[in-house]
Amino acid sequence: MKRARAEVLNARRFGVYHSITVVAPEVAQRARPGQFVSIGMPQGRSFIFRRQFSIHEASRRGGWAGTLEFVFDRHGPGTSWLAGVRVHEFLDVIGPLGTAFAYPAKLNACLLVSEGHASAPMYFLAQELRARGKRVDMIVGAETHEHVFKPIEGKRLSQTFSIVTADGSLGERGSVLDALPGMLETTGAEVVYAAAPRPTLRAIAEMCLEREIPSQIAIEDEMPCGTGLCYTCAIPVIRKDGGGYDNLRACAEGPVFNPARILWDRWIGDAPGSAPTPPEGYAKVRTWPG
Amino acid sequence: MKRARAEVLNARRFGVYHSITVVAPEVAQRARPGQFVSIGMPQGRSFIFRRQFSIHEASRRGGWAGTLEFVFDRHGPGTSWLAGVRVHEFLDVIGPLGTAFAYPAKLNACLLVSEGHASAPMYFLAQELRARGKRVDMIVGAETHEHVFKPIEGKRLSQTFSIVTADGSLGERGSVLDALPGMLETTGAEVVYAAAPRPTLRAIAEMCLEREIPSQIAIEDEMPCGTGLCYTCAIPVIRKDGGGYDNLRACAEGPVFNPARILWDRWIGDAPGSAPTPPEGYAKVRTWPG
Amino acid sequence: MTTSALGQTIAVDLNGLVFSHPVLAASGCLSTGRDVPSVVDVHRLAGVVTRSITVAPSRGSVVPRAAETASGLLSHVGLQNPGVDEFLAKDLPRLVRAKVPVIASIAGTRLDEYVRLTTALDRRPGIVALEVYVSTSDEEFAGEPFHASPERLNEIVGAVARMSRLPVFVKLPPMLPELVETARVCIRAGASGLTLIDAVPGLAVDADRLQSRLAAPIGGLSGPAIKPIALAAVYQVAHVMPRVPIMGVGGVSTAADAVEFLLAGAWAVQVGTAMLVNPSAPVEIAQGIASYLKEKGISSPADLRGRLRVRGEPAGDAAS
Amino acid sequence: MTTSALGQTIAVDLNGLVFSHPVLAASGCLSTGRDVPSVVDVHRLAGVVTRSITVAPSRGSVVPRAAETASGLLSHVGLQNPGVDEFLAKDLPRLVRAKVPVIASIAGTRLDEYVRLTTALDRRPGIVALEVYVSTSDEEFAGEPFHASPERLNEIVGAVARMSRLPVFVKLPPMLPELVETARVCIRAGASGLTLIDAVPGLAVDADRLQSRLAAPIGGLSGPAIKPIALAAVYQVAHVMPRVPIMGVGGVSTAADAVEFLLAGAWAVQVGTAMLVNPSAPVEIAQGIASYLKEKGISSPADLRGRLRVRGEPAGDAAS
Ligand SMILES: Cc1cc2nc3c(=O)[nH]c(=O)nc-3n(C[C@H](O)[C@H](O)[C@H](O)COP(=O)(O)OP(=O)(O)OC[C@H]3O[C@@H](n4cnc5c(N)ncnc54)[C@H](O)[C@@H]3O)c2cc1C
Ligand SMILES: Cc1cc2nc3c(=O)[nH]c(=O)nc-3n(C[C@H](O)[C@H](O)[C@H](O)COP(=O)(O)OP(=O)(O)OC[C@H]3O[C@@H](n4cnc5c(N)ncnc54)[C@H](O)[C@@H]3O)c2cc1C
Ligand SMILES: Cc1cc2nc3c(=O)[nH]c(=O)nc-3n(C[C@H](O)[C@H](O)[C@H](O)COP(=O)(O)O)c2cc1C
Ligand SMILES: Cc1cc2nc3c(=O)[nH]c(=O)nc-3n(C[C@H](O)[C@H](O)[C@H](O)COP(=O)(O)O)c2cc1C
Ligand code: FES
Ligand code: FES
Repeated sequence: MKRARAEVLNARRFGVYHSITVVAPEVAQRARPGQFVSIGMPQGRSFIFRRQFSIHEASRRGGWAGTLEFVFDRHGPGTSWLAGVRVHEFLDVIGPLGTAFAYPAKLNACLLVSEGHASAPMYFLAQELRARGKRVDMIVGAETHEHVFKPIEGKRLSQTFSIVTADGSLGERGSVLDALPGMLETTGAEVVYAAAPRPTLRAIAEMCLEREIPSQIAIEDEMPCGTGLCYTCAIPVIRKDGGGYDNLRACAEGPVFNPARILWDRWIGDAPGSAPTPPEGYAKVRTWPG
Repeated sequence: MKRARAEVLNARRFGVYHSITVVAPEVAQRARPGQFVSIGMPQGRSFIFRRQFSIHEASRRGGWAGTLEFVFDRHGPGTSWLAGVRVHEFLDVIGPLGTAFAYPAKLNACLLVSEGHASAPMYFLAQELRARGKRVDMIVGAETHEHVFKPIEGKRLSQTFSIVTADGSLGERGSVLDALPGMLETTGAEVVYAAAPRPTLRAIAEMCLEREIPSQIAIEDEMPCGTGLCYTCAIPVIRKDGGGYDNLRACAEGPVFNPARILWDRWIGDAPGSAPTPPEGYAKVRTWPG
Repeated sequence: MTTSALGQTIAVDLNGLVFSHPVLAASGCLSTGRDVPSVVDVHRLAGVVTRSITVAPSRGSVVPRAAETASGLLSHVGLQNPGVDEFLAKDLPRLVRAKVPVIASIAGTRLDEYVRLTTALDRRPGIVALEVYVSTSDEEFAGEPFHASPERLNEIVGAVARMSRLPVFVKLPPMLPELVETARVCIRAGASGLTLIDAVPGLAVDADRLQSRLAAPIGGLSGPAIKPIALAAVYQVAHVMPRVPIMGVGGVSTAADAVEFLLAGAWAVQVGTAMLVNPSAPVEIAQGIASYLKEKGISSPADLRGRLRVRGEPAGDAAS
Repeated sequence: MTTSALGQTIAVDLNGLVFSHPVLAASGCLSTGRDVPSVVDVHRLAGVVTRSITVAPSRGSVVPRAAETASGLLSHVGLQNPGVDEFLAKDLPRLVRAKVPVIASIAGTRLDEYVRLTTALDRRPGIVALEVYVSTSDEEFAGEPFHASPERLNEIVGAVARMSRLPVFVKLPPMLPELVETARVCIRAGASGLTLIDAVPGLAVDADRLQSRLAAPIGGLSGPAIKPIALAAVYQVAHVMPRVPIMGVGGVSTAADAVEFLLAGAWAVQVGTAMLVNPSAPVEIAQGIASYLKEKGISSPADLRGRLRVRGEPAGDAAS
């Protein structure tokens, strides 16, 4: 974890997304997919929390060496401010933060499922998996075609690239949950990686648990500090020995978790009661990385 | 008093000052020298008060009709934000606010004394006095030559234009208080208008009182609302009948006051005890406008 | 304000005290009725709470009276007001002419002053309720604020309530930890409702000049900074006294803020500091509440009350 | 931290408890010593106040535990901590290795828990003082927080002070109107000093989802929003007890903020929320204090105490 006053090298848009590339060699060198950076907000604002963004790309080689890119859409004041940041300005960056996705040692076929801006880390992950000779398939979901995250790059990186939009304006109409069962089948996925809003994550995790496919999820819960100081980003995670659970920090012990170990019912959902209780399968899932 | 969502027509710099011209016909039409506008700050900031600025110019005729200009230097967050406002953006403007300088009915020779950004209304006043056939002389004080407010325009508008800087980098070295006695003499001033920080205003007022020259001062006390709602900008002003005093709102009953009616000792100074007690002359001064 | 244009009635009924919509001007931010600037659409407010009125005219406190703090305003005006007689002669008629319901805020330093104020104001046309300000220091009781002593509070509120035919609201600071108990004292003494909260005591310091920024030097903190504090106060009291009308005040700047208060248990809201920043805030907020209700398919502001869902379970699960 | 580079010693002496400079990490914002991120220069802090430690390990509260408010952070962690035994075994050694003075914050729900915590922590090398957290609810006394009852406070603080050879600070919320009286109770019971203030109770509501933003649902408000409230608390207590060391806490983000607290009467400051935003805030603040003192020609932080000039005269001059 390093802190840098990082110069903005590039600030551009694609679709509804904004992308910022900063010069932060010490952060970029260490970055792995699933990890994130924490960006300090400017002074004089009424919003004070740092904002966290998944690392979309970290260049360790070539002309862009020492840079890293993150991507976001406008949610509120923080991302609105960031959307106005220009080349040559400086950002207060801390990173890389949190845990990274683990690469499978023996298993091969990897299915990457993501929704909206949560897709940002998946392209970095796809690259790294491919570099390790794995098969990569992707499902990317979004509200509309404008929210589909980098479809061209996705196609380039994956064996099959499935797009699902809520309004059917690109790819299939529906949610990633509709596409997942079929894709699990057709791609012969042995490992699933997911990044999406919490209810979707839970459903994905359960589909995988039912099928006994190991999975990893990346969480985007609200994180005021991102550096592990405040303990407000707690996730109830079952202990390795199975004896009870601990409230782990999503920013430090996560954001990547094995969903089989998350105590979903204690981790408040956005519509409690609406999510199904975890299936019996829980206990059967082998330890990750398989 | 009108409120307008006013487009920025021009935003430029001269010296350390920033100038913004907005399109606000309803405000510009009514504006008189000494009055001010109140500018709303943007959302999402930790500074919430409206910021007040003297009207530097209000164009009622010609190509610029319906526009008004205000000028400021960077003090803190509000003016720093304003310094970044660009042409075609919109400002939340309320104005014209407060009382205006009164023009003398019979007296002729007007001396305008001001310091730093407080000089902003003086040029508007000079124009209006000249339009009424009055003699105008000016003293403009500043810390350094960079803080001298529009010297060329000042020269154009006045019979004699005296510049005083604290570091002697332009004009005489010293403060407007050093220049005032001489200028009162040489210009034969019959009326004095002053705008400056509070201690300077008090000293100017006392010099005028001693010499029985009527004067008017414009106050720039902190004003959270500027519209007369909050009553926090109180100034202790002796009643017309001489029986006691009232706490009047600098933004509504001011910012222009007859200093002879201000109860300076009740109105907290920045260095209490350091200012001299008001001279006996107080009672002798004729009612303004003389 | 006509909200029929929005196809939504947003009138509220505080146990008989009916307002055309739930957004009033808070005490102290619209003077006593004189000199209301034209940028405030007084007649479109649900009601105006006057700056607190005292028996004798008061010049208020020495300047500086205000300082800006992070998302807040620290102020001490010291109840500058023309006194009750001049208020009745000069200010009230203007508010009546503007056809806006008036809630007279009254402040005293002795029991007999509250009594005199109540008598003077109670039957005046245009005044629809009294709001009792109890943060003044009690001259008969060691100079502590009235709200500090349950006995004195009972005495003052009881006297006002008995003498008045109008609904009586008591305005309390977010006092800790006795807020609920203090609220109970007020209601038992005869108050019809509560106004929560008064500005929060605060100090601002100028490090550069080594001096306080207010002459007082302690003032009341208001504005967005205190919204969570006000919401907690409203929630805690509403929770135990769901049938007591509460006017929520503290940091309401937007319609969303107002809805937050209504969800927390307020029956109406008052807007203070936000009006200084945006003189049309109360009217915009009322319109925004109407839009919100429409969007959510909720039929009236009262239906928001008690509808706040608490996320998750009670806090602090013990380790096992 | 070596401040000799700045040619200014900024050590402070809290009646025998000496810190190399006046800026500590506040309780709860630097965990209990485990997992301190490398971006925090722990050894350059004047001291670390631990997250409040309980006898048994505690998982803390259900999420969501935090929400952003205007210039503030509303949080309810529910004292998640490893419990005193594991703290001593795993956390304390790390802090000792970092050579940072440790102030152990202790929290209980019964008298005997405070006693156990004091016994367990009192003679451990590295711990230089205890900070007694009294905002927990009193299981032996109707669940009210301990600070609500002078008797219980006297009992708890008295027991801790008697059993401890270390300086004992009591941390109070900005309770109104009894703050000064409560502070007196603590000092009479044997406390060496006070920490002012704990986070302010607050509520945040999500209007769109009609739900509280915290599961608790009431949390503690911290950050710049509460600075004026904390300053007022410090000022009021320091004014009547100038010889009692006070650690000021609440919204300190910059050196100017810290100086404001020292002027208001604090002997040292603690930094919480600001560290979450800027992990090197405490160190930068300490350096800024040194520069400030140098610029003003003031020889030590202690010389700022009591130096606050109140602008103008006392507030509220009556009309004549
Ligand atoms: C580890 C991590 C990685 C992230 N990566 C990315 C990324 O790559 N790209 C990206 O666009 N965003 C990402 N986010 C989310 C982003 O950090 C937040 O949305 C951030 O708060 C936006 O700031 P804001 O001021 O624009 O909106 P806020 O004011 O913070 O939020 C606006 C609205 O969105 C809601 N909200 C904010 N954050 C979340 C959340 N995490 N979950 C659900 N609701 C929320 C708020 O309650 C509010 O209603 C990530 C978050 C985390 C924790
Ligand atoms: C009627 C009126 C007319 C004004 N006209 C002009 C103008 O034409 N041009 C211009 O540049 N400014 C003018 N001002 C002053 C300007 O409104 C304030 O300086 C404003 O607060 C600046 O905002 P800020 O956020 O940049 O600084 P702030 O954060 O408000 O202030 C920065 C620092 O300056 C101090 N300060 C702020 N305002 C004052 C004040 N009025 N007197 C003394 N100290 C103060 C603050 O205490 C703080 O230390 C006028 C003020 C009034 C009331
Ligand atoms: C300038 C000013 C003057 C005030 N005067 C009074 C008053 O006379 N009586 C009173 O009960 N409250 C007074 N208040 C408190 C407000 O009515 C309100 O309780 C507080 O400001 C919180 O609301 P807000 O955040 O919307 O301003 C005053 C507040 C301000 C800002
Ligand atoms: C996330 C968080 C956790 C906290 N935990 C504790 C705690 O365990 N014990 C305690 O006494 N105070 C705790 N506090 C309160 C702080 O120590 C401090 O009193 C308060 O936050 C005000 O200071 P600040 O504005 O600098 O944050 C916590 C504050 C925060 C933000
Ligand atoms: S966000 Fe602060 S500990 Fe995770
Ligand atoms: S600034 Fe609010 S009344 Fe003058």
